[in-house]
Amino acid sequence: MAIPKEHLVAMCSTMFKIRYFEEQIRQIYTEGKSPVFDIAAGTIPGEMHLAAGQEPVAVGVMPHLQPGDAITATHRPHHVAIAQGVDLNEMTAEIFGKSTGLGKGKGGHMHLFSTDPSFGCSGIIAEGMPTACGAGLAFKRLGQNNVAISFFGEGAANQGAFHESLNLAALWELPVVFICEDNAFAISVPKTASTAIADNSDRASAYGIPGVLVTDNDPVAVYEVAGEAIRRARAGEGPSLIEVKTDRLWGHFEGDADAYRADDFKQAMLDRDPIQTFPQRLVEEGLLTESEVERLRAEATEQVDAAIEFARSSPFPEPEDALLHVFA
Amino acid sequence: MAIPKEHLVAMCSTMFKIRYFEEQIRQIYTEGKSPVFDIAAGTIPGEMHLAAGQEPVAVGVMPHLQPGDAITATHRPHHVAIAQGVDLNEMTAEIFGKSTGLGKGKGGHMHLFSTDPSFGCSGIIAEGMPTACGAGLAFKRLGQNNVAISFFGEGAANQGAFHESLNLAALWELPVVFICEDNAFAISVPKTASTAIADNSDRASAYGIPGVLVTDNDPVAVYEVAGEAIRRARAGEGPSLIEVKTDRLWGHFEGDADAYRADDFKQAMLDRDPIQTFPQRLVEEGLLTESEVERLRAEATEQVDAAIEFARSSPFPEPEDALLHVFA
Amino acid sequence: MTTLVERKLTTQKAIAEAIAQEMERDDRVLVMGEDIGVYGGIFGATEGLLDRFGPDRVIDTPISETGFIGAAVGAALHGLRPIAELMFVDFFGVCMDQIYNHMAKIHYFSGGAISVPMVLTTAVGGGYSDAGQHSQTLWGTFAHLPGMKVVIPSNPYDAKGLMISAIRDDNPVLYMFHKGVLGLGWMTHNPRATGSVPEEAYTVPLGEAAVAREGTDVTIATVGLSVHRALDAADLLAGDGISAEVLDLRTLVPLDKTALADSVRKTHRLLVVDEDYRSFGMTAEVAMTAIEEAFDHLDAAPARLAVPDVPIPYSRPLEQFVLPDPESIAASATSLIRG
Amino acid sequence: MTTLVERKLTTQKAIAEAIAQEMERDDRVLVMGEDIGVYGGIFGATEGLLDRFGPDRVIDTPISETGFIGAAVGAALHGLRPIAELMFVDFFGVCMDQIYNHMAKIHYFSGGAISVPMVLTTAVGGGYSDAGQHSQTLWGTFAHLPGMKVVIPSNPYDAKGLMISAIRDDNPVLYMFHKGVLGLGWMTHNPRATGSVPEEAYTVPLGEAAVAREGTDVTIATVGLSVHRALDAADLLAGDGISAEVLDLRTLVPLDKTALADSVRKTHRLLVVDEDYRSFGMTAEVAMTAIEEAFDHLDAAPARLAVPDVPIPYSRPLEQFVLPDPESIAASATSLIRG
Ligand SMILES: Cc1ncc(C[n+]2csc(CCOP(=O)(O)OP(=O)(O)O)c2C)c(N)n1
Ligand SMILES: Cc1ncc(C[n+]2csc(CCOP(=O)(O)OP(=O)(O)O)c2C)c(N)n1
Ligand SMILES: [Mg+2]
Ligand SMILES: [Mg+2]
Repeated sequence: MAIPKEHLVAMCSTMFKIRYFEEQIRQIYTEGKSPVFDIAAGTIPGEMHLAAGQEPVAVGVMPHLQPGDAITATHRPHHVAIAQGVDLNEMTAEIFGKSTGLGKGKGGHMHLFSTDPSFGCSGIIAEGMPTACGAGLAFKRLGQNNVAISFFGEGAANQGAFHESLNLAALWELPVVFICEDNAFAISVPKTASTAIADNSDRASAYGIPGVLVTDNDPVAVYEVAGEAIRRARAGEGPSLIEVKTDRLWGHFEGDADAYRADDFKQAMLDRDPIQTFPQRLVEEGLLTESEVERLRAEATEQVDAAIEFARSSPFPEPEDALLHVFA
Repeated sequence: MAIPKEHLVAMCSTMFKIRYFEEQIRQIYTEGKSPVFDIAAGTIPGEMHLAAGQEPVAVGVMPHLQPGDAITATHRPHHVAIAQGVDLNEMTAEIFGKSTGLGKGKGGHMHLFSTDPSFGCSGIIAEGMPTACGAGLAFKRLGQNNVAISFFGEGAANQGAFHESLNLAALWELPVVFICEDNAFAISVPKTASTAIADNSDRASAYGIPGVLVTDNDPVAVYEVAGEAIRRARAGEGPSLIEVKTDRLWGHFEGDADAYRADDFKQAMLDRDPIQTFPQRLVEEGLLTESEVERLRAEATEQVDAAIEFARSSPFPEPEDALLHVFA
Repeated sequence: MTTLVERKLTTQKAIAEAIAQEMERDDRVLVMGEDIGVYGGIFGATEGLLDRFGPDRVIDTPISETGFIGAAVGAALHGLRPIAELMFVDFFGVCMDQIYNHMAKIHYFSGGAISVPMVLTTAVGGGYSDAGQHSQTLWGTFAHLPGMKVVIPSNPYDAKGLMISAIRDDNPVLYMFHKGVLGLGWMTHNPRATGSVPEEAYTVPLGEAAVAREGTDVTIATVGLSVHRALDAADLLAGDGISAEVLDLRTLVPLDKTALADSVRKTHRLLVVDEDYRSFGMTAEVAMTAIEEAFDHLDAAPARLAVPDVPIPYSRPLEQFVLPDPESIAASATSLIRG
Repeated sequence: MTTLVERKLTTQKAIAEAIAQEMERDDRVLVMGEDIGVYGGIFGATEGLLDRFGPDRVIDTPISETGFIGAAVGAALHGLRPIAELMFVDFFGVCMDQIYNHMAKIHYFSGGAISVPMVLTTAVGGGYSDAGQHSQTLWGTFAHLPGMKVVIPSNPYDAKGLMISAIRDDNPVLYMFHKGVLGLGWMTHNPRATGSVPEEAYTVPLGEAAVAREGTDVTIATVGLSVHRALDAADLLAGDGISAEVLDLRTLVPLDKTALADSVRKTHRLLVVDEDYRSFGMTAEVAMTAIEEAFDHLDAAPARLAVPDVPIPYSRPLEQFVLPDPESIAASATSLIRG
């Protein structure tokens, strides 16, 4: 492992931050929703897609990013946004629907937009991919040495926008890296019922670009593959497609009974949970001590708690503000 | 060549019919459009996409069809419709906008629909592909031993619907054959400026289905490849993707100055025009005599002339009929 | 007063039952869409169907709306009568071509020779903070484009009868169910989402509005969850001495102009309420229709209340501000009457 | 009376000139779309640009509308000011999600923090037998959905000024040019498609209607080619002693309510003419707006004339029957006035 220690530490600490964040949101999401669950009620209403288990995909990419790089993510965006360093206070406040949020409460958890770092997401499957191409086009045209990273689920790989985006990026040799988070399910539909082939990375050949499969839900494996793809993109060698086999530990959205996934499938995921295995490995390999791990965990907790406190104590927008910001 | 003689003869005679039809339409299209060209004027107004040069793709498929098989085609549909045996009188009358037309004058040349044989086309790029999947689904569900053939241009292969359709057909093992007519141009945009790889047949691997390239604009080559794909589909072995390198001899639509294609490119097409080379070859191989070829040509001419006469002498629909047929 | 114990169902169960009965009756009916199998539909419209009819007729699809809705069109052209589900209407942008250029136009293009007997079901509406890509109604968008019927049930009885009519119709029918009228356990409780539903199959004709509440002073015309809001508003108005008639349009295409005109001839005043965007949508169309059909009977210009022309915002106070509610409906009706 | 020789351009050349001048002025402007390079745009809107600005700024695309319009959105978010061309508006169904859920909403989702400065150009309209998938106007569809301005020039002068405004606007602007107003050599000759256009750059503000002809008896409000039809109708009406005012709305979003109300206050009668489908579209919206803004000044209910709710048919007699023309406009105006 020729990975600089600070990258390993950063990945580990970011994983802690993501997981703790998702756990907190999961908890807070239930506030005001009992004894009767009502999706419209509580501190955080609406749909909530959490990414616990998918941290490695996000944190493995992060150490390779440079200022000005752009990311587009999906309906399940928190892990990616946190890894990229989107302002945690503003992001959390947005999820709480507060006026201090990234979108002043207008966007919500599926519509987090930030300019610095450049982050965007969408609730429409695969539709973040074309905008990533556009970011890449702008970088190329403006002579910026930046890359755009597009995250999407394996379910998205059967949507037309996937195909159009891959072809466009390959054709125009855009600095874009496409990262498919394959958690084997699109809501209840298993990949075997949606995708005619086993691995989306094999679809790269339809565009003449590199396609790489990462079979382990492991930050280091992602780090290595993403590093090479980002290097290529930054060097003007064009886009790449990466598929990472990852795990969605919880339901598709909060409140999902998750009855469509077998118990042993779910148990197997818990058994290999990277939030346990990755720090363990760093300790085993002597890169971190147990107490350093605990410190990282504590720091992560502290930042997330502060962000949640910021969100909680922020005011709601004024109702009439709904009418603002349709046009610039 | 283990091809039954009657198939070769049928292919040849159908090619004559198609070419003569397209030539006649081309001629008639100019009626009422001089001295000043006005797309709205004349016997046949509107856009007109002719398929001269692409006959081999259509006729090579035809001998393998059985009653009940379905075809979807594109904005450039005549060659395919004629090869399938769509009623020539009604089709021609539709192109003339007459009440005796397939669609009583409502559809026009990009919207030819027939039930027996089952033919449909669309003016929207790649959007005939999903409906072909649906035909295949119906055949499968209803236990009909039929196949659906979807024709589309190489330009269509970069549209989302291509990807979704191929994946769906492969996933559900539908009896569908996808045939890409690669004439190297989408209006003025060369394939090299639209498609990240050289051959769309290579995209079949993204769906785990056979992909075959036919490099010659030759009915026999198409016949062989299409025969195997249709056999597979009919046998329940799933879909195939075929790309045929073919030639669009004329402009994208009538009136197109065609300035974007080099003179030598255009000359090379004329030099290898299958309407010359194919009958020649049949004569050389002793399968047809010169006089038999002439008889086929004459028969084709006669049928097309009769259809045009039918169309010319048919009445226009009553203006108020525009209000009919929105709902059944 | 009836002594029969009437069977009560939620709108969601009424829809699922209608589909099941038609699948039972007609082998050509099948259902396709995302999560409509094991999951039973995100909003339960296909609950129980997989178990009963198996995976050949209850088909989970990839997230390929153009692909599978187009496949439904193709299947409808070749002897089946498919029901395709677009999970949220908000996603129409990825597959609209199949819907409006193919599903809705092929019958016309063919000069009436070919029909496209299919139902496209879709969930609409907001009010639960699902933000700007999961909360729209968009029925105005579809009703504007020719060739598809547009059905919007507001209660369990209609939901079943309209669904059976839709499936039996030889035309493409867009069946838009508002999430708020379904009676889902995980949505805000809505007593009007449960009601008496006969067990046997029955139809509610497409193109007939229903008077949801009779009144004499003002007609409140609307669809979907806003029918419930209007009924609540009518209660408020009654307390204020105003007798409001609530007209549930039930289908926007065909639009029941007769019922609208009849109601307006009685009340002489019209308020059109809509959960779709205000401009270039339902409110102006219904208001103008009333003007065209019954101008001389109107004592005032029709009024309209709809979502202002802004995307649906996420945060609760913002979203509640843009949606019509009983109070704002009552206020609009009052000012229409009292000036 | 001026002695200056004024420069005449067709609308098509005025559009291409506007784009060229803005590309000259602002390096961030680029154009992308199908056949917009060597071909110069199927309708000539990008004529000459490839030679002048090269393939880095004039980019022919694959037939991937979701891909390249989405790329334009992404580029607009990252410092460019793209112009993307959707060849015919009829194709919106393959890419609407990028248009209405992304281009039009990102500014709102970001609470105003991020803007999407881009122009989406598209050809609209029929009348030349291009049938049901190549002849629609569909502006009602776009104007119904929040977050994008909708611009529809009817003449060369406006076309240039509106295009320059659109490019300089920090919002997404949908710029819809009717094929019939472009002055293309291969379309039916239209004298109004050629007119004086200043050489230097100038703007026509978005959101201001123009009185195309003054009159006192009736206001005919419309857009695009129907402005020309209305002007011809006004000639016919003048012969019949009726003085018609023709109001060219020019943009549907923003809609110039003031100009509409002003005109109606003068004429007391309104006829709205539209080449889009009649129901749930522009005619009802403009009519209701007039009612809301100037009810007391109306001597009669507003009337509307639009494409009936049928797909655009191919055959000439059928298509001519469904499109508004000077005669049908004059007849509608006459019956509005004389009953
Ligand atoms: C175009 C579109 N179709 C359907 C949906 C509904 N939907 C939301 S998430 C989801 C599953 C996505 O699966 P995947 O891409 O694998 O991402 P994951 O949820 O597993 O992270 C679906 C179908 C949508 N948002 N957009
Ligand atoms: C979705 C869509 N985009 C663009 C067009 C405009 N258009 C019509 S034909 C054509 C080129 C098609 O090229 P190809 O698929 O190669 O078919 P060919 O014309 O060569 O037969 C284009 C871009 C369209 N009809 N539909
Ligand atoms: Mg997934
Ligand atoms: Mg081609």
